[in-house]
Amino acid sequence: MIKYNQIELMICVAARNLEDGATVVVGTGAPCAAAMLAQKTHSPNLCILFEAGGVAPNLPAMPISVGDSRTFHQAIMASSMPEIMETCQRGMIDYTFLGGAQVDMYGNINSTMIGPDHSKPLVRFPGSGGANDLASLCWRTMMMTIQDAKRFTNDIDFITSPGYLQGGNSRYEAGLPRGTGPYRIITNMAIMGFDDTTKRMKVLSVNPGYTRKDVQNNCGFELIWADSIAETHEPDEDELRILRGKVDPDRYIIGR
Amino acid sequence: MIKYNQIELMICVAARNLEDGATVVVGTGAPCAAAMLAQKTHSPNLCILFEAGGVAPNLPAMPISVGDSRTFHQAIMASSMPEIMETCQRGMIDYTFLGGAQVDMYGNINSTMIGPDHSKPLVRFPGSGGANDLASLCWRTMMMTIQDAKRFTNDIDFITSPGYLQGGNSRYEAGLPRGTGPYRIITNMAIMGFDDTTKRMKVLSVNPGYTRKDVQNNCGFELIWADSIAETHEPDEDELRILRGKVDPDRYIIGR
Amino acid sequence: MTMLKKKITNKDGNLKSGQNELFTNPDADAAREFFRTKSRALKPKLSTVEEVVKNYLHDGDYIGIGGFGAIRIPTAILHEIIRQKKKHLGFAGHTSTHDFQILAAGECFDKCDIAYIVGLEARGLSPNSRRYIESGKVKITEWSNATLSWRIKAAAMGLSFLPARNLMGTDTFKYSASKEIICPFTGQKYMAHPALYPDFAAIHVHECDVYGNAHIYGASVSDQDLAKASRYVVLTTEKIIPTEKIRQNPEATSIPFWCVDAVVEIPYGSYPGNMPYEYFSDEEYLRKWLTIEKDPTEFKKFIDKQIFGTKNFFEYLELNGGMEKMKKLRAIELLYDQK
Amino acid sequence: MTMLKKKITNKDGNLKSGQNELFTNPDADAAREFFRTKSRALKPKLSTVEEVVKNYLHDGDYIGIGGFGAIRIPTAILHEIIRQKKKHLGFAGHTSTHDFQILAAGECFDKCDIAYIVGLEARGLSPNSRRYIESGKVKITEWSNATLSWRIKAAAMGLSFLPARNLMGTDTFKYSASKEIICPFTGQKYMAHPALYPDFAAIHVHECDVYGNAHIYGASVSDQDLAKASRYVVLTTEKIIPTEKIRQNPEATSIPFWCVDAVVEIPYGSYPGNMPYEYFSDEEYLRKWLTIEKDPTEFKKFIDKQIFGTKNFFEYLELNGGMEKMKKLRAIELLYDQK
Repeated sequence: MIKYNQIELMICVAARNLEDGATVVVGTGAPCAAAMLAQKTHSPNLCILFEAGGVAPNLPAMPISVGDSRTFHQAIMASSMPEIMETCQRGMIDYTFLGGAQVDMYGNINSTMIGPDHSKPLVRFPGSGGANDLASLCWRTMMMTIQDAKRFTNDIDFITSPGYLQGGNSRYEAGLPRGTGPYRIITNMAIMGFDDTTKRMKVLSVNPGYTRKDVQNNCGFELIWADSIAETHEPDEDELRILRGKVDPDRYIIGR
Repeated sequence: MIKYNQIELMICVAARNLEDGATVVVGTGAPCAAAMLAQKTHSPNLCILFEAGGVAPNLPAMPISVGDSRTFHQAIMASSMPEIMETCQRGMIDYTFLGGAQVDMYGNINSTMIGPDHSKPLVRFPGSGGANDLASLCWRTMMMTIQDAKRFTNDIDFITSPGYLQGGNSRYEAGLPRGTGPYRIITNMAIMGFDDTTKRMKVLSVNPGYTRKDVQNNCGFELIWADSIAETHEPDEDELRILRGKVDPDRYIIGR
Repeated sequence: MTMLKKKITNKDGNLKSGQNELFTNPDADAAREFFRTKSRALKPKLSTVEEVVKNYLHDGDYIGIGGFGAIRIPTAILHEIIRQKKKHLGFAGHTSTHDFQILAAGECFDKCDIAYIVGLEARGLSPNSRRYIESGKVKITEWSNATLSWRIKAAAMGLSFLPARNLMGTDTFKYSASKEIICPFTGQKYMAHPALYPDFAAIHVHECDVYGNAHIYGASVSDQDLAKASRYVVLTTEKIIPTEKIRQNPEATSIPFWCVDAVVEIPYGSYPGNMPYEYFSDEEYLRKWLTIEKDPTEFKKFIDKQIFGTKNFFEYLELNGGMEKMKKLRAIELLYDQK
Repeated sequence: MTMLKKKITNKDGNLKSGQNELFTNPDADAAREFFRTKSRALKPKLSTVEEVVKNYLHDGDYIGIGGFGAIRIPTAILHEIIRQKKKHLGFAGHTSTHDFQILAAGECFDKCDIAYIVGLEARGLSPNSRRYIESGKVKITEWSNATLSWRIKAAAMGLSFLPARNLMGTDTFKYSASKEIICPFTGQKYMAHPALYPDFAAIHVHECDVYGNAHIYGASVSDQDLAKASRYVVLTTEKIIPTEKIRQNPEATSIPFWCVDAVVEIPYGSYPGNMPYEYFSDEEYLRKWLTIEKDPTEFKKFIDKQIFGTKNFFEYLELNGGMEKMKKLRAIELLYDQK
């Protein structure tokens, strides 16, 4: 059996969701690695965009900022933030990845603050950045995160970026573009999607080494389950070879 | 006494209204000649813009279109139509010149059609082009035109571009930016401004060779008159020399 | 800076609407549904004018044309549209001059959003275009250049409208399809201009790669927005360049590949229009059109010879002076004396 | 395309507003009154950081900073703002990272529009910036990157608001100052984002002439709009170029002269930030800030030495490795091995 760590697994799973010819806005770190891995395996024509303006660069190294030189190195375009965000708003961007301190059962994400009083936060995080925009405007939002019951909670202190809001049709009633929303939550323990009707988070597969019980115990709300739960497909040798050798040879991300 | 024709007079008068360091959006023909003359006399830093995107070109020849190569020859910027129009909307453009088939006592201009039925015009003209926009958004609108009672009429068939609308405060009540509006109507017979309160067209000076009676007889509505009416200052030798020798040596405009 | 404290009253009852027809659907979600499945693949898109007009343009569609009337226009596509006898098109008349003349000659459109039509700027008015519009055969809605620019920009931004401060108080507004709205922050009246998502756009560019990544030099008019706003986009280009040239200078990309469905290489493709830095407009030829248009019979013969009688754009160029003429127009553009 | 027939009901009663403070006046007519008298003259504008911060920035003003946090930032101006002890500023926190760190170190602002603050992206969070925000001394209003971009764009367009389809349904909206509106064409809900007209903006560019005509290479973020939206604009530039270079390539002008009030030539002016195509960010130095910030006393000493202890930007560069360091950062940027 091949050895891999949990971040490597999450990156490989994320990469598989990015089909050839799709567009994806990524941040730094694991999402960027996932998109690069997809390009170097099954999706050579995956178009990677960065919110500060970079479009389809030949990435020479892992970017340290979503606006640094790497994000438009030999790129198709070095444009602007409005250009990227309006491309999302027009419906041309298929995927994005977000992170956050908390996520609830409808895929709503908090990256703003912890505490009961917004004007005097107990813990202040950076805020939305482009997250609210990408979650609102791209077709499918994905999240890669370590799973624990504090992070996966319905007692979310602040909804920074919209998931399915209060579930059901509430996202579209709020005015957000039809057909958009959270698509996959990829954790160290499982892969989740969302129920078509209720929009509740739904486990699709459980990662090797974890049980259904682990997944539920490390989640602060009740998960629902797909009719048939497969075991998540492990990273294969090719994926790991390319991820380790070509995507992140310095182990900046997979070494964390 | 210096000899000059009426178009030369109008161009010289228009040029004098363009002070150094101002910005002006011009079309082809006489307005462009007036702006070039101003640059080559008292306003070397007059910034000339064209609605298709050209900014501050070194004009090598008279443009034939407001978007042709001449309009951005060695220019500061070759931008876009939204860029120019938004610069107007932001309040950065001091002057513009418009033409038209009809103008009324409040400086409203028709360049769209003649006839009672919009869907089946007796005579169809090009329409607004950028005229409505420039008249709405630049601080001061000027018009250079041959004067006759058919053109200067309150029976205007179509208001393409706003003057002071129904006079008084009606322009601003309609929502147009505060402080904008028609500034000078320069004809072969006279120079008109507008009354501060009623916003009616008001004669400021009468051109050499014409009388007050000529001016009123060649206007379809009642003009009002400034307290003291001077004779319009004639083109001086320098102006004519530069206009004929450097601005329009081929007499494309002044030879009409 | 002090914060705005004044309470806004929204006087909706008094808000006016332009009374004419809106020819296209401004709904952003409807456009998004299309863009969701539009291909974003970086694949070669070389085609021919025959194919692109056949495959991407259908009777009844709404079209936008790049450039500025007789500057940087996709002449070969315009000719092919009348050759293929496309009918009942809607047309964005956004400083349309020679492009308007061609499509009016074919009576290809019967709905027209007007900003500037039937004229050729300083060159005078087009008799045939005027006859066509004055005939009443064409449904018209009035706008202005900025309004059409902003309607296209609204679509490029993925919106259903943009606010602006023009048109107010005029008949241009009355015969438009814009609507007054109130700014929720200041209480000021604004115009809401409906987004314009064309079905088809043709744009002539200086150079692009086989994927459709394009460079435009000189004034871009509204073409960057038009490329984004339109469902299908066809580029004609003076020349094809290697993708490396795009990637060497990524800040200069005017149109990215994902907007573009097809690319056709057509040297001198803007003729008889001006191509900035390359060749000036053929003023003699444009004057000939305006003169011949006065006589409908002669004009029909002229169009038959110029457009229906030429099988492609190379033959059309040959008919009108070929390389020798092009060399003259380059000399005028580049301001040198022809030897 | 079929025309939209459905009748729209404007349900104003149900429209929500963000509850936090709007720190600037979005009124377009108020901005126009300023721009009416702003100089458009093409005159030389060379100045110094001391002068520009003294002349154009006043306590209580609202400021915007160009670039992207630690990329193409006007570091010398940021240092001078805290050197001159400017206070009670409002600040547009639009992916502000190292710029935020500097201004937070001086406690220069007490009102902040937040899109992204207190973090340095992949580098981690800034302890001192967090202490400052968590102290409650700063009034905050929440937005997002696109929202701040569009608020600046609304101002650049001369409007008081722009519609958009983000923020809806979230707490980011609740603690913003945006307002829901209804599209008059489709009946869809939109966000109206209030225009942001800063009093002062500082932008670092690759090159500009003495009049302020500027070239920016690489991603422009929101700087073209910021230059238009702001009342006073100061450029720092890697180098001054002759105007001829601007006029040779007029399609490349990123910022035109009439937006600009002053120009200061500062080679390596984005240090310790990245300057695309010129030098990479000094990651070691940025890590040092983040580490030292953990201890407020040590951090105060560090700032005293780095900013108050250096009389200008040359001394600051010298203190941190001078030309030898710059050469190393160039090698990283240009992806070659340092000899």
